[in-house]
Amino acid sequence: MKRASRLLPLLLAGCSGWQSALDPRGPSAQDLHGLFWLFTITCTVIWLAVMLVLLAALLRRPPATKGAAEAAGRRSARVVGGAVAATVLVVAGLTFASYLATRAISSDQPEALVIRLRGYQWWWEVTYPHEQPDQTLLTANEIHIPTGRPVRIELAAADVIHSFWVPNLTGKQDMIPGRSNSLVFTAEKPGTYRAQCAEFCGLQHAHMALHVVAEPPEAFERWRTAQLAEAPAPEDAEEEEGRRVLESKACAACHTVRGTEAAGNLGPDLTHVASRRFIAAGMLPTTRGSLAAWVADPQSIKPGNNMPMVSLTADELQAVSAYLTRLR
Amino acid sequence: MSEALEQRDLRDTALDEVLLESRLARTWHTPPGWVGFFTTVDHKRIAVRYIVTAFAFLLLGGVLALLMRLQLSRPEAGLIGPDLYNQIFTVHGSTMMFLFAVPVMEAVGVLLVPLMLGTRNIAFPRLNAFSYWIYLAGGLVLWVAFVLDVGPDVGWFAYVPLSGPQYSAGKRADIWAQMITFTEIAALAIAVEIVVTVLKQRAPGMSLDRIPLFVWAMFVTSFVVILAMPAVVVASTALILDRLVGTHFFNPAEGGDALLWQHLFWFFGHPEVYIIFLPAVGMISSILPTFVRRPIFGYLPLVLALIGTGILAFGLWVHHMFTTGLPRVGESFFTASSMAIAVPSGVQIFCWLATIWLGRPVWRVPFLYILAFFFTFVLGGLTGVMVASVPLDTQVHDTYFVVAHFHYVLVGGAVFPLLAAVTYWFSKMTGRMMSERLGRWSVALLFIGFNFTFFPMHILGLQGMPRRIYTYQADLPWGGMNLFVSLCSLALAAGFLLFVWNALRSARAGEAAGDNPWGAATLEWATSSPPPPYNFTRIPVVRSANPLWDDGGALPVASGLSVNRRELLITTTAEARPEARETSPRDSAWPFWAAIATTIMLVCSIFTPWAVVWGSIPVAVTLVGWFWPRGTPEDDS
Amino acid sequence: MKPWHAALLSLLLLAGCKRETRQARLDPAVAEAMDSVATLPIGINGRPPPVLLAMGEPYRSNAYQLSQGKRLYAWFNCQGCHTDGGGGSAPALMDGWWRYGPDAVSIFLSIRDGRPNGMPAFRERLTTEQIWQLTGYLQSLGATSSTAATPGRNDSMQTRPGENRVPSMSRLPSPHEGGP
Amino acid sequence: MRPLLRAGVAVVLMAMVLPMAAPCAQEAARDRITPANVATLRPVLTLRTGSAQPHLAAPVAADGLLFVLTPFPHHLLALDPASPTAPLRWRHVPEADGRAAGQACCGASGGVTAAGNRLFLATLDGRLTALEPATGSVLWDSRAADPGAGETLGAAPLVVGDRLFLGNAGDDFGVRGWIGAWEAPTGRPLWRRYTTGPDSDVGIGPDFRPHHHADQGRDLGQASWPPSAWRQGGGGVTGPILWDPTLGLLFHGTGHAAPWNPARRPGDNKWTAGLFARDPETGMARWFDSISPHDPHALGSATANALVELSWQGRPRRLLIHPDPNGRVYLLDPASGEMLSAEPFAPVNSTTGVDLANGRPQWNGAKLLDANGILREVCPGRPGAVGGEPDFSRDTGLFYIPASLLCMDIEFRDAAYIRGTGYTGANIRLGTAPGAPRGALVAWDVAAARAAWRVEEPFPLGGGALATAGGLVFYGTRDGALKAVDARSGQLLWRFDLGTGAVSRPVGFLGRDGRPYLAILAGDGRGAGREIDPRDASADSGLAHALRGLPPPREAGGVLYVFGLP
Repeated sequence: MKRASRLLPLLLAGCSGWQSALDPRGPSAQDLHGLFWLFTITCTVIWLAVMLVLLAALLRRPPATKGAAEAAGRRSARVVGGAVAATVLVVAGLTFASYLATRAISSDQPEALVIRLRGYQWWWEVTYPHEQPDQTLLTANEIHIPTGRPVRIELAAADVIHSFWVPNLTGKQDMIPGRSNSLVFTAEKPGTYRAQCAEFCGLQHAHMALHVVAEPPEAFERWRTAQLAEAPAPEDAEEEEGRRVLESKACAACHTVRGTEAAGNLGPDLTHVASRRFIAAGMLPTTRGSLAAWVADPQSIKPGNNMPMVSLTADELQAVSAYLTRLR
Repeated sequence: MSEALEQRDLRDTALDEVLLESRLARTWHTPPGWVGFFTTVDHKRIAVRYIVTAFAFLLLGGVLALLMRLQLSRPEAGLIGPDLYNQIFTVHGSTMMFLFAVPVMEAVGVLLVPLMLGTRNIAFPRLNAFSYWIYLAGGLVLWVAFVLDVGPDVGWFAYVPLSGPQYSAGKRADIWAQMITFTEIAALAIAVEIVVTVLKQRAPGMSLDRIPLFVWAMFVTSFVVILAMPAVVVASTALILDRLVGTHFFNPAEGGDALLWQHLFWFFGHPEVYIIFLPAVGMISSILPTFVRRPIFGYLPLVLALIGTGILAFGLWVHHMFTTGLPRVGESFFTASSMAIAVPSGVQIFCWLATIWLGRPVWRVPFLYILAFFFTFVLGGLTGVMVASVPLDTQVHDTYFVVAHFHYVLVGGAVFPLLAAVTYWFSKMTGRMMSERLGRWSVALLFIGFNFTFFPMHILGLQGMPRRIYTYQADLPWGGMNLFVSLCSLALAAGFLLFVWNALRSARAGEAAGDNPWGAATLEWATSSPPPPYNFTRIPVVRSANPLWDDGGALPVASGLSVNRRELLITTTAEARPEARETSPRDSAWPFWAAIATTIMLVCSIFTPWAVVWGSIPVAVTLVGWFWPRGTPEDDS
Repeated sequence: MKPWHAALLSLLLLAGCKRETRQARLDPAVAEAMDSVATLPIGINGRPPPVLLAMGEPYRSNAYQLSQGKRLYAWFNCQGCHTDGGGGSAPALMDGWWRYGPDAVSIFLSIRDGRPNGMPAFRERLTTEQIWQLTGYLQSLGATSSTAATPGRNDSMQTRPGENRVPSMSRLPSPHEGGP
Repeated sequence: MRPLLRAGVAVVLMAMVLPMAAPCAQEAARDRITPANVATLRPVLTLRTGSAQPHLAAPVAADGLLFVLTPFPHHLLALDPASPTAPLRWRHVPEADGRAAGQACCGASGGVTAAGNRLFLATLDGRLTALEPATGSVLWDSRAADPGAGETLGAAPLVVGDRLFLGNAGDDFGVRGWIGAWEAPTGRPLWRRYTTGPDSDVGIGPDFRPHHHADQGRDLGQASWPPSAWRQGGGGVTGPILWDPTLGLLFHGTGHAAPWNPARRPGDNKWTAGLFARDPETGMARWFDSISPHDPHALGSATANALVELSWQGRPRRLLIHPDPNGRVYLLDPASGEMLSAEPFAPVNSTTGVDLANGRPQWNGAKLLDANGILREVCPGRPGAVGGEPDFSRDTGLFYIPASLLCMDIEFRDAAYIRGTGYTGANIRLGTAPGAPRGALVAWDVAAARAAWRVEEPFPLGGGALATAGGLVFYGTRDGALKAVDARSGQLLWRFDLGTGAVSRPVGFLGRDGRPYLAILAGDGRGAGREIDPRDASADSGLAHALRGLPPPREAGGVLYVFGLP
């Protein structure tokens, strides 16, 4: 009990963050957060009550006479019966509360922005479908959403089961091969929320993260337009060389940089890779150094991932990292 | 002539106590040394062997847990790579569930059920021996594979398609699936034995309402085993067929379904939790009266709660699948049923509280474990109510919150009672008592270590830390708490080590125990510590639920059993009226050879499906040997 | 430890030791050494790089490496011409007949440098290690005897028997049957 | 052993001429082959090509000479069937780019055209050559396609006046389709119009007046694709180009969209899988009919078309007949592109009909999938219901379609674009219902828009049909028969065992001696040929599976047969 009272403030204080169920930033997460506290408080009260009764039972002087013991036994029977009835009521109440929360969360939102998310070992492919096909946007490892508007994420898996979870915005939903799931949520405040794969998916399950960037609708539209453009042209000789290396080496077989000859789609689309906050599925912040480190030795950073170590000379590596940094 | 007749059918009625004991000892005797080791069918020897093996696996699994805590103690630690980490957490989970928790609970049942029922041996004792060897082989297969870097790395739940042929190359997942087969066979064998023993071998007069609650718990557990295990048999067989033969049970492109695996697995996997928990409930119900010096409060509600839990256990497997996108109606149903399990659990808790309320506590080590159980299990049960709610589960599913929850339920709800049980019944295994002083230390270390290790994991889970990650990035706010958890896990480990040290030391040099050192009420205390191979010189007759308390010192006995062949008393199912005499098989090495043959078949079938065909020949040969009449008095009857 | 446990353990040690090690990262120097195959001028047959033998030929005997090869087969469009191994606009790979020889080096060279009749070079598309993985997989695809280390079937439409379950070639007509 | 042997076969062309003509001078020379005398047809010349590949290109006759193009690596042979003892006039062996051998996609074979006293050769590996027909000397030589990207030349060029028109192939490799024009006398390129991309690339300008609303708009060849996907969008002009002297227009179909997997290319994927009418001067498009927008089964529409004049709904009318791979015969107005009818000639379950008002097919939702996954029993199966080039007979008013009646299980997978490798993203198993015929010669009554009769065949037909003025239809089968049937009734009149399957069109011509001849280049009906392992049901895009039970050919390589009347 003492410990619990010590831990409770810790629970309240230390738990906000950019990947936390206790720091809700959207209506779904808020509903869940409310439900969480309802359950937590109810359960804590019950636990405390049980512990108090236990304590009292231990410290209590047992009935001295046989008659007193029998009376106590009868009383206990009534109390136990009452407690069981109370349990039934509490359970029914909590079931109803969780049913209401489910209904609130899973209500259909016809005007929602649709985003398709496909889980790969160990990265995420993000598609923004559009009735006009050339406005379809394909990107990876970062979802941008407008604030205040519901979004529906359609979830699919390319290989094994993954699970999409942005705790600050809503609960998780699995991505299962051969099945389609979806998740509707709204972000109310601008911000970057970290999401992580929540179903064990193999070697690099630990490094399969994604960032959800909620921004005002205008900023979102700006981002969308910018992402639809082809890759920016190299601006100096080094970047030009980097583009040449990227097109002629193994990079182009797996990655797309729209506007160049690189049109592979085995790995994430790199057309605007430098505009994303992180590379390697939320692993490293996007800097020229981290891009170079990643290209130079992906298997040391994320052992077992599907990007091989392509042998490049130091100059080629420099050039490629310069060009990739240009891809904003 | 009359001499010969007497030789063939000598009854215990004809003999006095001393002569009877020597004749019984000769009949039920197991040869010493290696021969006896491999041939014995004595349920007590097999149970002790089972318990020791299970605790060895507990320690091995614990070492793996410490390795995981070491790796997670700081962000991006490079001590253990993802490949090894995945093997470690898979082997940890599989070991704890399949090689420790289930077997150890069944083993305590094998030890105590015949003693509590007042019979001489368990039903089907050779099957019992076979069960142990198969269990041991399954454990060795898993651990030898792990040592050889072929340990399964797909999680103890082995979800397809990750564990399927495309994404899990090599033999790792096959090892896991075949290990399941071994433990399934072992568990099913014991379940059948216990069901039959409970139904037909009870002491005369032990009607259904006088059966000790631990026996009731094992009885319900055995039914759960018998009903739940086939699901995982189907699942793991389908997985092996998919992987080795190229069938398409789980291949959506050819009409299979990846979610089918989860349904099958959890249809077993959730009852599995109750297979572990129900015996623990029985232990509490049987130990608690001794330490509050009064009979259990609410025998009937407790029995009904056991049965209710056993039935409900099959109605809530879907709560492991709340995030797979099932229909909302189904989710609501399973939310309700998952929460409903709180009702029988509540009944049990309230009855125990009332028992304590009405009794006078005796502060010995088993009672301390029971108090630790109350503290942790109630907490774990309540987080279970949270996890049962679909919307909340979407936030906490597959996070450290769930890790914390089920360790509270399984360690708090099952391991603490188990440790209480081992301490309590230690004298029936070794004839000695465990050290009270060391026992108190280990209770304290375990209780504090456990809570400080696992309580923060709730918070880690809510802070977004998923399960089964081999590391986490430094910019995530999990580092401090993980370090704290890792440090506290050392205290927990120390508690277990102290317990084992205490057990080992006390087994050699502990204080010698009398027949009934705790002053308990049930039949296992009516014989010596440790009991003789035939358990009871004469079969006791039961006239109440607490025979040793209600009948004072001397129990009435039933007689008429043959002494020159192994013979048991069969009683009626409901009233336990004597019905027949039945022989119990003699020692045999054939169960051991059958286990070897089965092991060879199962291990080789990992490499070629044809092994099932040719491997079944030696199995058939050993089974023929097993059942071949050998002209012993038992065969004559 | 009981004697038979020890026997079993040592048996398994002998049989299975390190058969399933998964090496994610190859030392760059080793990768480079794996590229140096000694070959005949016509690009057929040759001596595999010594480092491969020193490593115990993992690309042929390690199930994980074989499954990586199988993944690459699908990812790098081998299927586009060779289909699932039965061939199409390019020759079959599972029939046990090889235009340029069945040995690992020939297959490696076919992938790395391409062949004149339409096989493109993958030198700049795959790393040396990946080419060896593919080579190992292709050898298992055309294998006529079953092996313990084998890639499993894919979770996709099944069009042919599994890699280690291809029946003996004697049941197939030779491709030159009826030839001039 | 094997490569050496193969090389030998390829390099040493064994022009073993077997003079088999038995001079029967008693009978009077007949000037045409008719149902009455077809039974007397007999080979006057056979020639083994030595190539084991499928022989797809029909021989070409001009000035009494027969020009035979063998499969890649090509040999072009000029033969004189009138002099059976020494038929070979000359041989041209173009330098071959071996890369094309593995890239003969979509039935591409290269081809020969004779026009204006010149011979034009389009080779599979992308070479366009003009030759002197009499001597075989090269007049000019240029490169039209890049085999390194998987681009090949599909069909024979079309020559109109002094212009040469040619399309490319390479849909299965993600090559952008195009049609180009060259100056026939000099080989100077004139224009090139693409199937995908912005209007300037496609040749869409102010004269473009598509009949259907959905085809109107700016830059649809770009806007109907996801960003940049049109660059690898396929739509090759694989089939023959048709010239309409009355309207002065070119008609051509466009091939399928790439990759096969439609999930990777949301949108209508213009201008693939449709029909273009183009101005031969500039290449600018006049109209376009989208036959299969989005092309969900990657069938394309690059089949041979025909122009006919007949009575349609009571009045005479010029019609463009387009037998589409989707199993329907489309009747169109050649001037406007208006769709008049689209009825199925083969079992079809992928569409339930065609909305003639907007030109769009009515898809069967059960046979559509815009995600990775599997579709079962889709009819027709790839590469489509049109097995070979159809022919129209003015006398009967029937359009003879050699049909393939296959259905497919198609699995859509991830598709990776890697230059010069197959860009499909799908896996196919072809088959039919048990007992059902796999092929048929369908006689299509154009005016009635229904089949008049059909001749069922155990195997899908792969070569074209020839309808003669004498009232006969000739066609070859994969199981090695050359058949002549009555053009009105379909009754089998004559059958000749070729010894090897025929997947090319028979041709009829008058020899230098003024007598009628019939020629067919037979050579391996087993699709991609012998280097197939039939245990893989997806081998050769599933065709190997559909040809189960096809006996191996008796002849090791291809054989040219020339038949004459006695």
